[in-house]
Amino acid sequence: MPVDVDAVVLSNTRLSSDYNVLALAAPDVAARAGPGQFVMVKPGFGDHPLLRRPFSVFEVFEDDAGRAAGLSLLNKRIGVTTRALFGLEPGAVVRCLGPLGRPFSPAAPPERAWMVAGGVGLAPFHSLAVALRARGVEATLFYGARSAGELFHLDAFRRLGVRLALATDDGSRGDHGLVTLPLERALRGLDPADPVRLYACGPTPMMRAVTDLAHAHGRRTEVSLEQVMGCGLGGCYSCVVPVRRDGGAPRFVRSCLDGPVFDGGTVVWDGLGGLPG
Amino acid sequence: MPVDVDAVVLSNTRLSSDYNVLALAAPDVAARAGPGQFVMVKPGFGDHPLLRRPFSVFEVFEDDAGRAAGLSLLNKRIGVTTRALFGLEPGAVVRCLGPLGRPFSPAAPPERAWMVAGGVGLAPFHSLAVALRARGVEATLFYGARSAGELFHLDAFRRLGVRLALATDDGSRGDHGLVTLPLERALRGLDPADPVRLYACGPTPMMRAVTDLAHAHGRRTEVSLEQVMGCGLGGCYSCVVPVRRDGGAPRFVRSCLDGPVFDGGTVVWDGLGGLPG
Amino acid sequence: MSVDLSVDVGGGLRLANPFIAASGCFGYGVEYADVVDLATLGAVAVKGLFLDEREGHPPERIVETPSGMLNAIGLQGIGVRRFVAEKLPPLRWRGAVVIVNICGSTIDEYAEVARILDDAEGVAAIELNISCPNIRKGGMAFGCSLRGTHDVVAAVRGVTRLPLIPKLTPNVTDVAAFAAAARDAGADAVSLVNTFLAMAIDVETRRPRLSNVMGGLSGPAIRPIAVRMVHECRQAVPLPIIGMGGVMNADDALEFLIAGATAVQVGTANFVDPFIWGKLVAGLTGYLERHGMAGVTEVVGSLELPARDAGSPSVAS
Amino acid sequence: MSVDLSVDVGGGLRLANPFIAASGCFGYGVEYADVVDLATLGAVAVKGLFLDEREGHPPERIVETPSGMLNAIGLQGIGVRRFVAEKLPPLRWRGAVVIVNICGSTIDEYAEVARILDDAEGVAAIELNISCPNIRKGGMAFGCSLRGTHDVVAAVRGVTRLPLIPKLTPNVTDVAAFAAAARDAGADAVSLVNTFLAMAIDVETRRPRLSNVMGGLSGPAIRPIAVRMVHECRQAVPLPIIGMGGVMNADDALEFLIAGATAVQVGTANFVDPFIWGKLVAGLTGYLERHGMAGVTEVVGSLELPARDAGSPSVAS
Ligand SMILES: Cc1cc2nc3c(=O)[nH]c(=O)nc-3n(C[C@H](O)[C@H](O)[C@H](O)COP(=O)(O)OP(=O)(O)OC[C@H]3O[C@@H](n4cnc5c(N)ncnc54)[C@H](O)[C@@H]3O)c2cc1C
Ligand SMILES: Cc1cc2nc3c(=O)[nH]c(=O)nc-3n(C[C@H](O)[C@H](O)[C@H](O)COP(=O)(O)OP(=O)(O)OC[C@H]3O[C@@H](n4cnc5c(N)ncnc54)[C@H](O)[C@@H]3O)c2cc1C
Ligand SMILES: Cc1cc2nc3c(=O)[nH]c(=O)nc-3n(C[C@H](O)[C@H](O)[C@H](O)COP(=O)(O)O)c2cc1C
Ligand SMILES: Cc1cc2nc3c(=O)[nH]c(=O)nc-3n(C[C@H](O)[C@H](O)[C@H](O)COP(=O)(O)O)c2cc1C
Ligand code: FES
Ligand code: FES
Repeated sequence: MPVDVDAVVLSNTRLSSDYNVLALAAPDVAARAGPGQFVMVKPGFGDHPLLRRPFSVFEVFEDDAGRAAGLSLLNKRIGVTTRALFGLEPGAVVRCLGPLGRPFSPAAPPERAWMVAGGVGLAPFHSLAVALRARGVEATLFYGARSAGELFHLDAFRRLGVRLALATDDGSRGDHGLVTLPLERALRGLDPADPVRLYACGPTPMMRAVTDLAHAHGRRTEVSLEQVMGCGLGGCYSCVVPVRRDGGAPRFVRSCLDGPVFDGGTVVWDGLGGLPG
Repeated sequence: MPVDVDAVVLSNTRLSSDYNVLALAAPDVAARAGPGQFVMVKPGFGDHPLLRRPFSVFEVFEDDAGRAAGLSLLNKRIGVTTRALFGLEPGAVVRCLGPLGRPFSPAAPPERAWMVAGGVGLAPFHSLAVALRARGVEATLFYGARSAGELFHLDAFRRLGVRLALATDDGSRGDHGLVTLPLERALRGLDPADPVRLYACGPTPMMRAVTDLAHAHGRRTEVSLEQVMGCGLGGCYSCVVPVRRDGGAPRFVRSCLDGPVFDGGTVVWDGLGGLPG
Repeated sequence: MSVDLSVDVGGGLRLANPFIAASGCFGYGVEYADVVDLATLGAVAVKGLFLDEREGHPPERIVETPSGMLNAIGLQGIGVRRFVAEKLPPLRWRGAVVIVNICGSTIDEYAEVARILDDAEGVAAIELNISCPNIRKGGMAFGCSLRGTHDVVAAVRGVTRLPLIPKLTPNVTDVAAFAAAARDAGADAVSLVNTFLAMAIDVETRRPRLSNVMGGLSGPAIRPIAVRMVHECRQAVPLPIIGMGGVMNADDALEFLIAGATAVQVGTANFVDPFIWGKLVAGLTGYLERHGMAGVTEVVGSLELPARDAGSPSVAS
Repeated sequence: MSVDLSVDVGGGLRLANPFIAASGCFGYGVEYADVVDLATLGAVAVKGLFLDEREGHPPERIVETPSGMLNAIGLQGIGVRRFVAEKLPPLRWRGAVVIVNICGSTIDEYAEVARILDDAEGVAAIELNISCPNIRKGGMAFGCSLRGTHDVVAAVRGVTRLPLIPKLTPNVTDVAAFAAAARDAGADAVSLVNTFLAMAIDVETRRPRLSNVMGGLSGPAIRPIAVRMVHECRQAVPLPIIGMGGVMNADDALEFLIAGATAVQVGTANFVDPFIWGKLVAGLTGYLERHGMAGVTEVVGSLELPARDAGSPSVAS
């Protein structure tokens, strides 16, 4: 059951010229949030921009008493809302509705978990890493970005006992190229009997490539899709993803309700719709 | 020739819960501004609100070298723009186009000048008082407000050698009632041969009453009208005032070009259009 | 609270308050049951239903525009039979007043859908969607022709005694004529406006932003046009009006009520704030109390028009 | 700069760039001579002119709405004769390309005004305002009837060889049909859109915010509808189009150009930023350079439409 809070900005940490982490005082949302769930966000109260925008719950942080005190967003500047979120100062108010959507289904031992992130697709994995850790699942993060300067929060993941496999477009850190490079190497080296579950979030072509790659090695991938969303609650049917289940015809399902996490094998990738920019 | 500057807010002095003085770094506008002229203002660069709004140039202030360094606005909170201007912090940018409109025609000795202000109608009189002082004209400010707490900048006017005659709706200072009370008293006590010129700015009914009162005592009044303005440059014809000149039929003239200062005797007051609120 | 918020929107349909969730902006209602007590809404207009299931258009289905949004969903839906079987029961036991928005590619389909709903339990009224800009056959095709409007309304009127509310498109020259045609054909009320046919282009790719190329514009941007259309219908046709278009708060809703709408639908604003319903009721109640009005009916159509000779300055008194 | 911004809007009218000051938003042009070099605009469309002087409507004449504004000026103006005598000369020696927007209460008045302009020096084209929502006789009355549109255009065509540009109203069901009617009657181009008939109500006083009750909606709010209408005309009628409606910057203008407009008018945005003209030219130039285009004509009508079977998810590839 989602709640809507006027969350005060506790801190805004700029990580680069495009990325920032926004900490919000939203205990009621944070307390309910599962790994990979999202919130519908609107900076301030005006009608500009008109609609809320979806954002993954990045970190959930607790007060001294160990109660959920708030959550953070990993924000990448691409348009009007993300620009506004990048510029907010502590004390500003962000309307925050959530938690929403289907969370990841965390692996359980002896299963291992491989998280594959591209760019801002890192966002849903911090909460997943926390959940995996709680279950004692051995986790690896395959993480690709444009350059070394855009590989964020590596220590935080290390602290959670997550192994890191990095790649950058410019080769300034890790593999020189796409994150699928280290992933493919790892898949090759994997014993077919070894139970590994994959999770992917990032640009659509990347999630598609990961799904196919994993499939080729007989593995399933949970992908967290980023469709444009008008409401986040199932009201508008804007966020649909064409999904083919048990060989039937593709059906449009609402990613705010049935997703954003999907079994990559069921997604009809060509029907996702191309987002410009 | 008006200029448009992205003026940085130097200070925002809140005078009450509704009034503030906003100091703007706009030397090019300030240097050109005449008494009673106005600027078209827009907080920030978004489309919300869409249109600029007209504001009198309140004070013009100078740098140590005595050059015009900027201007201030006396702002009263009544809607979206004035609310935004009330909330701005130093460093914010206000788009400021001006100076615009026909200024007051300042009296010249031996004439004396009586300025009649109601509420935010004080705004155009600071620059007029400065001009009068420069010409050695003896000036009086008749100033009415809701209560003593809303009588602003009295010392500034005193420092300019302006005599004060005050009135408040609640009687907390000066006459108990409208500013026309002290004005009428003064007019009665006036020797018909004594050359006095009146200037009025405030709510429409008040300017009308001042004009009529002065007329009854054989005096002319220059009024500064506050019509809604879409452009401030004569482009939209939104700001018209019905004016009757030398007995002809009333004609709609643009107050951004022919005004905002008019000979009160020529204004067809009934045709001004009632602004709600 | 002392004021009476209830309204009678015609055909014997009485609502506890004038606020109705607009079709297509509230799913089938059940999606919002966690967020709002459905029984506290005046009514819920569910997403447009055809006889059969529809997949609708591929993404992108929406794009934001200045103070508005375009949508080209394409009326994805489960079809009227599954709706009756799966959605009506939970809506009923939650106490929702259900207005079913129906579509068709042919007059027969409209009639068939209506017949099925007429037999169903728990349908408060039928809203006839003859104004959807996002489908190739039916929809706006009927809504843009007086003859088409009359024929569809008459056909559906023939098969149901449920309150019948044709939903008019604003994409016409004279909306009041369509309200009149709807009334002559037996409508109990009209609702307006549906969305304005519009489009947005990505200048970098030089492609339409919507997969369907065109979509419907909704939100605050259209409110002044929608209010004008409600005013025109009110002046021309003695028929209850359900107004909508860009209502974001109680004051916006009041514009429609004052212009002559008996009830108001809220669509886009529900996306921005799904908790808006209580705020609308509180805002309207406060207004009525402040203005010393006993009920909503006092404000409906209370617009004060100026003397018509206010045209020239010489007499502008 | 290497790119060619000039456009040919029909009837032999060639503009140095596609940006035109929209009628009624730029006075008679001379008001802006201090602010902008009038010769740097593609053209200046002056405020609508009748045969005689008009006082227009009393205040309030405008009100801001979400991302837009309503206006009901009522075509206050000095009449065509005073315009020719007092305004044309200064416009000419300032090098402005002058498009005169003309109005009439009768077809004869339109023709008479056109005749006077045809005899005058320094008129580049006539824009036929058959779409003003703010006058009781004439204006939109002609623009909302195909017959009326045809007759006015034909009558004016008969009395002048000046480029003739009927300005279409968006308050119709099928704007492309009106573009076709205008073309058949001898128009050299069409301009669209004029404003949308709309209204706003002050809920505290329950009175209209405009003295004229209704007014025309302009500004960014209407852009998606206007772009759609330009697209429709482009698809239906082989005639140069001058597009407008809510252009606030070069990207907005590009939406119209890509949709098929040869030139773009800018109205409301000029109120917000009278210095917009240089920014529009710079923005368009930068875009063309970035996209490796030699001139504006390359981008006009360059919209890429999706394959029309993109309708179902199964083939959404
Ligand atoms: C479930 C979910 C979780 C998300 N989590 C995050 C997150 O944690 N951090 C984050 O920075 N972003 C996240 N996103 C993406 C985020 O919602 C978009 O970046 C945001 O909506 C853009 O809004 P805007 O107003 O800044 O851009 P707009 O001004 O609305 O659009 C600017 C440009 O970006 C394009 N665009 C709009 N939406 C998207 C999108 N979803 N993906 C790619 N391009 C888009 C538009 O087509 C347009 O061209 C998530 C999206 C979803 C669906
Ligand atoms: C030449 C001139 C000089 C002015 N000088 C000043 C000044 O120095 N300080 C100052 O505070 N104000 C001044 N005003 C008035 C000021 O322009 C308005 O208060 C302002 O436009 C309101 O904008 P808003 O966005 O806050 O209100 P909006 O949100 O636009 O409107 C809110 C409400 O106020 C009403 N309203 C709009 N304009 C006016 C107006 N001009 N007068 C009364 N009610 C109005 C509207 O009808 C609406 O009901 C001046 C006006 C003019 C024409
Ligand atoms: C995403 C979306 C889907 C819609 N679907 C329907 C529909 O199925 N049937 C219908 O009659 N109207 C539909 N509409 C129109 C709305 O019911 C309403 O008429 C319009 O949005 C104007 O109201 P608003 O500005 O409050 O949204 C839809 C609107 C939106 C935004
Ligand atoms: C204040 C105002 C006055 C207008 N007067 C006229 C006019 O006299 N003749 C005309 O054809 N259009 C007139 N228009 C319409 C504009 O020319 C233009 O078609 C419309 O505003 C849409 O463009 P925009 O959104 O860029 O303003 C007027 C518009 C405004 C805002
Ligand atoms: S975002 Fe509205 S239905 Fe998914
Ligand atoms: S404000 Fe536009 S003409 Fe005066």
